[in-house]
Amino acid sequence: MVDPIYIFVIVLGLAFLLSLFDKLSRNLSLFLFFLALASFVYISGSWFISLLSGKEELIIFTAGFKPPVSINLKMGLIEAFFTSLTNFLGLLSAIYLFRKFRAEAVYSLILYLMIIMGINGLIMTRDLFNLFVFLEITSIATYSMIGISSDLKSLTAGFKYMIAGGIASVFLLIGTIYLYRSSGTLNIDSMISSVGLLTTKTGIIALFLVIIAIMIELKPFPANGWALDVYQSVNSGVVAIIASGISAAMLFVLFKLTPLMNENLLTAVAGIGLATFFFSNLLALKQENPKRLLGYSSIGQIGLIMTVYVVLIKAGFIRDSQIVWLISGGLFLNHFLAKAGLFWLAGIIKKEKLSDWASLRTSPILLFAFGTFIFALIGLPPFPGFFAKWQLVMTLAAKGMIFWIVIILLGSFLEAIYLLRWLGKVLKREFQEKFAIHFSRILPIIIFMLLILVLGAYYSTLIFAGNNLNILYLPMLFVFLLFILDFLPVWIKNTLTIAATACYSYLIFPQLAGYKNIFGVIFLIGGVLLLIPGYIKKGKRMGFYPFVAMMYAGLAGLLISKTTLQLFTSWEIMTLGSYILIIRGKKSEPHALSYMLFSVGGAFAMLLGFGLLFSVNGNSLALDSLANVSQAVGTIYLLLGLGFLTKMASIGLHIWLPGAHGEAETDVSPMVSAILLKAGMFGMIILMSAIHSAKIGFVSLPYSLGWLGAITVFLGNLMAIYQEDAKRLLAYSSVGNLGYVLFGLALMTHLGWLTSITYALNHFLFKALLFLAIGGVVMRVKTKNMYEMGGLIKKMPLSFISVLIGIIALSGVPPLSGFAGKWMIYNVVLEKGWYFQGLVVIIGGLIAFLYCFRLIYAVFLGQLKDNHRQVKEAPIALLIPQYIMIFAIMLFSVYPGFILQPVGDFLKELFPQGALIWNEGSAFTQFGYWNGGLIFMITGGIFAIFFLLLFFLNRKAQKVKQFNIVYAAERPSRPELTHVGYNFFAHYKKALGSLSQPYVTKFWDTMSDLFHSSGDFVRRLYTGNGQTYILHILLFVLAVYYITFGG
Amino acid sequence: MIDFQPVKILYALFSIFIIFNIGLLIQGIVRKIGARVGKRYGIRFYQPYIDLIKNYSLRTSITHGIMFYLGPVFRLTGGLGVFLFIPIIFGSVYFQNFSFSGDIILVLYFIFFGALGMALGAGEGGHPYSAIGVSRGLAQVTAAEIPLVIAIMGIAIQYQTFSVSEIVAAQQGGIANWTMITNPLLTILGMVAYLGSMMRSPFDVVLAPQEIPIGPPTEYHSTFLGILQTNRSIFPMAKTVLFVNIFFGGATNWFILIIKIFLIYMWSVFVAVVFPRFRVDQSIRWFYKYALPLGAVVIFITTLLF
Amino acid sequence: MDKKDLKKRTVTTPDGKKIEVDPMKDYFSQAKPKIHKPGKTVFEKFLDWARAESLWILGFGTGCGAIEMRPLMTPRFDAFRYGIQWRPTPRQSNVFVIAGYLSVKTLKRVIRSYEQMQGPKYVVALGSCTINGGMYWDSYNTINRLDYYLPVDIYIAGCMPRPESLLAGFEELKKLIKQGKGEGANIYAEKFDWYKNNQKQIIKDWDMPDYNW
Amino acid sequence: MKELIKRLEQNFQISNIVWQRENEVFLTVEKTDAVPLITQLNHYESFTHLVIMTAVDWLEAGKFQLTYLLNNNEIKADIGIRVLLDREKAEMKSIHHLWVTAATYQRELHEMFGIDFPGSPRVDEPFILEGWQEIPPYRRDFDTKKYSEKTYFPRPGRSTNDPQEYMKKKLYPEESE
Amino acid sequence: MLLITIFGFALIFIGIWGMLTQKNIIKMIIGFSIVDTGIHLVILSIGFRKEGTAPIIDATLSKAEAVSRAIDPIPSALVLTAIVIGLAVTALMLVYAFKMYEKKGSLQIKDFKELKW
Repeated sequence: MVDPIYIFVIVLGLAFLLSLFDKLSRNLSLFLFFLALASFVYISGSWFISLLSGKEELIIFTAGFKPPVSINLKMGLIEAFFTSLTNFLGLLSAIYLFRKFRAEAVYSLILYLMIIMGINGLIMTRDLFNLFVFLEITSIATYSMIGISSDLKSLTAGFKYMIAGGIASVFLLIGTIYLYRSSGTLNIDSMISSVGLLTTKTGIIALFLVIIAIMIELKPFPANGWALDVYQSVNSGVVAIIASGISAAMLFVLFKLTPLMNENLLTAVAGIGLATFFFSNLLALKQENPKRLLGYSSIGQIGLIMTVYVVLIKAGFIRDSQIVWLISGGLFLNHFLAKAGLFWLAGIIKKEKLSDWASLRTSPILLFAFGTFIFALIGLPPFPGFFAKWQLVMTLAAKGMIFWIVIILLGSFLEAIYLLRWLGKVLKREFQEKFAIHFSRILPIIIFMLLILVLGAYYSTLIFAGNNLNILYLPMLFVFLLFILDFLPVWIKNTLTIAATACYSYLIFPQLAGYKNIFGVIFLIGGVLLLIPGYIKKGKRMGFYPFVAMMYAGLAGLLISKTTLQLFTSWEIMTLGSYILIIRGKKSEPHALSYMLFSVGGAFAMLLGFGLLFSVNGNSLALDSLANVSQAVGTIYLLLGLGFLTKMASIGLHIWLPGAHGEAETDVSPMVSAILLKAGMFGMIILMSAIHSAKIGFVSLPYSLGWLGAITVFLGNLMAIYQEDAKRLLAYSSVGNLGYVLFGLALMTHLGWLTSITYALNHFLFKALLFLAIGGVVMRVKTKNMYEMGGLIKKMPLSFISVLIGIIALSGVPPLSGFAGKWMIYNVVLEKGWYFQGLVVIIGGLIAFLYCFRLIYAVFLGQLKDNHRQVKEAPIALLIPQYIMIFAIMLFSVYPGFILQPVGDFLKELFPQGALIWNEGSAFTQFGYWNGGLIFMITGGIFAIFFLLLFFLNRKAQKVKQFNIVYAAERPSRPELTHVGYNFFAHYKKALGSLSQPYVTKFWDTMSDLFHSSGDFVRRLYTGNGQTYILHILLFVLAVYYITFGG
Repeated sequence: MIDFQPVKILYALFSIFIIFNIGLLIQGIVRKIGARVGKRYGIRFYQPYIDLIKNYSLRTSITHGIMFYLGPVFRLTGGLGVFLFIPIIFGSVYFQNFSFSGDIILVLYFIFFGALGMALGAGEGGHPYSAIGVSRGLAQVTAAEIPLVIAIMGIAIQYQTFSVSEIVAAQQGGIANWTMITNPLLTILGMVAYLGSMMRSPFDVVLAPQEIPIGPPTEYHSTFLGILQTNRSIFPMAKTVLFVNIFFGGATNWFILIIKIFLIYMWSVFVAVVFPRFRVDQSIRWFYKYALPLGAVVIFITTLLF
Repeated sequence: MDKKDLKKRTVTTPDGKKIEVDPMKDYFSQAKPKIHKPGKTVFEKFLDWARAESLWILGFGTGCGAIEMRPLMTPRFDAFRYGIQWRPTPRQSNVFVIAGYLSVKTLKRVIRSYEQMQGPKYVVALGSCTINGGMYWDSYNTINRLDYYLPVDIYIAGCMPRPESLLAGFEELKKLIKQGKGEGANIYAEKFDWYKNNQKQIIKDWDMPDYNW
Repeated sequence: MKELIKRLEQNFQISNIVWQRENEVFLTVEKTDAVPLITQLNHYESFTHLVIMTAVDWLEAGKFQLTYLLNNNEIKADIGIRVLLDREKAEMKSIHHLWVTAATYQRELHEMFGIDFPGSPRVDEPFILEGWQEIPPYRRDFDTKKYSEKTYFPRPGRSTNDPQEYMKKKLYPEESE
Repeated sequence: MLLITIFGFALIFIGIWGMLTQKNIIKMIIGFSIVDTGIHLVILSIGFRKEGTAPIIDATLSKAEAVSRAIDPIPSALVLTAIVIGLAVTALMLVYAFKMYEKKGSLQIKDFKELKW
């Protein structure tokens, strides 16, 4: 085991030697340089490993004296961990900077080594003054490193940095000396043991000064303008060190000093961190420069880690207990790796605008790394940040610290906004030029990306400890496999995915019971069906299959999850997969963003809900505990409901849906519309089965959900009739349809649930059918505007039949299966006595006829356009699933009991009253009766008779062409002028007036404007003037002082 | 209730035959009455028969495509279906049609079957006027269905059943038991809905012969038109029978049924001659503005009373 | 109605292929009318009776004579009692009343509308103008003899004929139909080339298919 | 009204002033002056209504006489502007920018007389004569009877009577001898 | 030594005041140096003992007496380090000022506002 003191020895030695060796050969000095860095990694790494295996920690004494007289360094487990990390970062960043080092003078090598040494020292030292020295060493080396550059911007930034650092060191020095005066020692351990001596006023103020100096180094809001400038302008490799390495060291320093702090100071630190986290993210909203954006994000993350750590300690956790380690360590690692990686990426791309980063798409591996870092920062599974956030919320909730959770989630949401917007721009924007790729620059990024993935897996095992989760890991392994196999052509990957989904459903179906079977059918069998259209694509379709598999993995995970954690993880995995699927559409960027933001927002609401549940239910994660909540019932159910309703796109939360579903690719639209929406419903079923008589105030939750559902049906359908875009029309129709489902669930009766669940299945069938058929048409005619189509029945008769069956089933006209839903709605409304809600639902249902007709008319009937005269029928891969679904619809229409009976039997367990009574194919309620098969026969019989009759009578009828119409003795001139398609229901809009206005969209627009403009307003604080920044720092110190000690 | 026997098909055919003739005759008689009111001699009361025969006997026809065929078929199937799912004569074994296969909601939704099919056929014709007519028609039908839906809801609340037979049964025993007397507001609402569904003034902008030559069926001719005319004689009668059943105590024999059908039918005629035509957005707004609040009041009162 | 809409044009399909559209061929049926021989049975007699008793007139006021048709709907004349009524579209009408003079431009529309009616169909020509040009006999733009262009079943002379004579004319038409002589549609199909030749001779800018279905 | 004419005379060369009534006057102006004059009447003198625009074929003189009839609703007055154009290659500036309706008149005049109005919308499209191939029919050198007999299959046996002679003969047969 | 402490703090405040009010970068650096000096005085004043002696344990100062008589040696040691560091920082600042002037031709702090918001 090498003594860590050698790190300092090596650096000090090399500092002189390097410039000598450099005279001999640059390669030699570079070799020594990297050797040194590697040796640091080795030293700290070997210590870390041996300490892990139980070796005793090492205290290094200098100058032969024992503390407090001499300076001592400590190499404990945590120190070893931090030094390993930072040294590794140092090595990688040096590799990253290899080309720079080779080109520049040898001084930069020396300075670089000094920075790394300073960081090591900061972490290891146990002496306060020594801390100051190491801080100054690091800082001076960094200033010099920045100063080597001849770029004016980095010079300016460096100068501001120096001034700020100088002031911080002033405070540190004064604080240190007065601490020394109060406690008589400079050794931190001695101070901790004699903490009682620090209760004098001088001691407290001294401590405050030390802490505030460290805080300033950690860039608190608003005294952090200089840091942003540094992040923005300085070379990326160096910034990676500053943002990740030095910040890590300073965080560790703060961590070392926490035992000294009293309650007031702890609160102050937590508050500063929280404010920093929130405001950095708010201010970043309007940021257009990627590196400055990363700067804001870094500052925010540091604030978060600070807060979390301190809050946990305040909550009474031991400083190095496993839970604290898990949470703050997870957040820290997440930030450390992702931020360094992103800064490195920024150095490769070298673009000043977020949208110019689109050139990243030329390199799949870097794109993947970018995505990984972004998702890690947002806190999605399977990254450490997700698990840490989960554990954090659970822990804080258990301690009743709801306020902290709310602000942290709010800040995280703001962060998600700009990160996702960035990701969207990278994925979708045009780009002009490629960037140069050098192996030395990519290697560190890839290593960190892999590291973060491995850590994610490691964290998942930590958090999931105790659950047997092989079945959850299996699909994720497959996802990983698909990432590796992404270079294969589409048909192989498609076949693989279909096979895997089928196998997986075979695996988990035995575990499902009751209504979960229905969802199993929708999620998995439906999933297999909707993968078939994938064969229409040619080429490789990079980045599609892993995410499809991920979405299905998430959906399957929902089905088999037994704890809130499993549910939430699956939920987020599904969200992540579906986001990538949605954003693949041509014009999907803004819609995918709003989808994801609503999803993230909803997920945070759920997270909070689960946290509360965890706290009130005796720290139980079991999903079943949802049924017997003791306190805060309303809040928990409301939060969870909010989360699920977001995915279900209830009115008010629906604005993401039309764009997301409408702009998605041909085979993605049916997946997200027919399958993904049901995930929200699945969640609602879990929630609602837990609610039996929960009350919020005096309004019962199901009652309000009932109204919500009813209004959703009405408005969703109403908006659908005004759409010109066929796929958006279907998307709005989905909003309305899911309103039905919600209404049915809210009824909380046997029949209501039966309606809901069968309607969900039905919706899956007809909406997938419609989306596939319309998708096929759109694929052929290359437009989504219905008024640009028309007369396609002659060209695409099979698609026409699909749409015909689809709309009859959708509109609920007997004899097809949709009628079952309508019939049950009437019965259940009467049974429950919700007449007014019922009426709104039914009127909404009537409006559905309008868009149904418009869809089929404007696309397939009317006049065929000039340029569509040679359009071909949709590809067979699209038609096969359509006809399977038509078959299923027919089956369900003739034998409605086929589904209704088993679902009803299951529902009897939940709601024993009011089940359907079956008698020879007829269903009876206490009010009415209905026989699907018979109706089908009668209708079919009459239909067939008259059709044959008419056909016989007109057997000699002359077939004519499209312009052979009576046109008031004239002739039509052009098909596009003869086809009535645009603004088809203008009169309806006129009649309903203000009811047709998009109020919800306006509301969310205003909200978004509010956040963005307030962020934009506040960030004017950073004027760019170094002197103003000094003022900020001083005012900040004063303000914190007065707030902490009350003046 | 489920006792389907093949012989019922014969009974059903017989009642279709009767209602078909009633429909044609009532059309003729109403037009005759209208002429006499205007001091004209008017058509011969059997003129609808002749027109029908003539249309079936035309020698030529053209077709725009398969949906052009299916349109009238859908329409007639819709009309006949509505009729066949309603029990005609209370207490009669023979004239229950196929009402055992579904209740009043089936009838309510089957009304759309024809409308949708007709709309499709008209669309296949490719004529812009058809499309405009359909757009107006569907919009107005969905608005006019609002009072109908509410009325049926009210009926169901009042009698606690959706079964037409049971609703009729509950109204037996004198005029005092009719819904018309027991729940007059509900009946008014129902009759408003009836106006909306009869395609007569003021709600006949769908056809608008002078503006968009009779709207959806503008391209239909010969046999196609014949089928539509056949439907015109059955479908309104079927709807009227439904109203007789749910508001006016049903009928225990054909004679009473015919009288009641005639009287109810005349209601729409009376309104039609008094009120001029609504524009389509006016009629939609009318239903939302007056019929819907009236419906809410009716439901409220009905829940209070029953 | 622009003539250039009838010219061939090249359009780009969604796939980016160039295709040529010939509106005349692609948008209009080129089929010729067929002869539908009447049956010789009693049943046909019955059908003829029905056709005669249900005369649906195309509401197309071609000339000044249209003004004389309006009173037929009034209580004074009340043509409805004879089974006569007006329909707004040629598809559903059987009787085409040519109400007076026809300019070349109108004739074109008349031919189109006539051809869009379904057989058996009948033409009733009102006034001297349709017989020999009447007061427009020497006009540069008014046809002189309708029967050169359409098979006329009944001429009703006069300038203009009064509604009474119209009613008398319709009664004559009914008689003809009941006798099985109302076969104008078949005559038109039989002598189709002759009629077309005459029509094309005066309609110089013939811009429609030979038969407007 | 008289003052108005005086005002006009200051700016334009008006050759022939014909007073039909106190409030109706016809002026004959040069081809080049016509449109400016009309413009002034429209813009400054409140002659806001173009009543009609018509032409007369003076075959013998080899001229077309174009007449614009304008109306002022405020003072209830009409002014007719006459312009003489050469019959050969008759051409006149369009006034459709003043009145949209003028385009239709001009289209008709183009079709019936062959007077060209360059720049007038759709002036070349057929108006009521579709596919006309002869010289414009309102020109007096066009023989409409001959054209009709040649083209429209005249029915033989038609006799023509002068209404005055015919009625005299019919009502008072004794006097006519 | 209260006086020196006060004097030190006064220097610190003067220096900070200078840094805040002077627009010229050189003057700001001078302000920073004044602050540095002030701090050094403060540190020294902490360890100072009136009529104390140098903390060198030899014949004149026995080990036992050292605690009561000698001044605290640590602040003095610290000051040495602090002076060195202060020197380095000041020098670096001047280098920066030089380079910035080279680039922009100005020493006014408000001229260096390219990076903001």
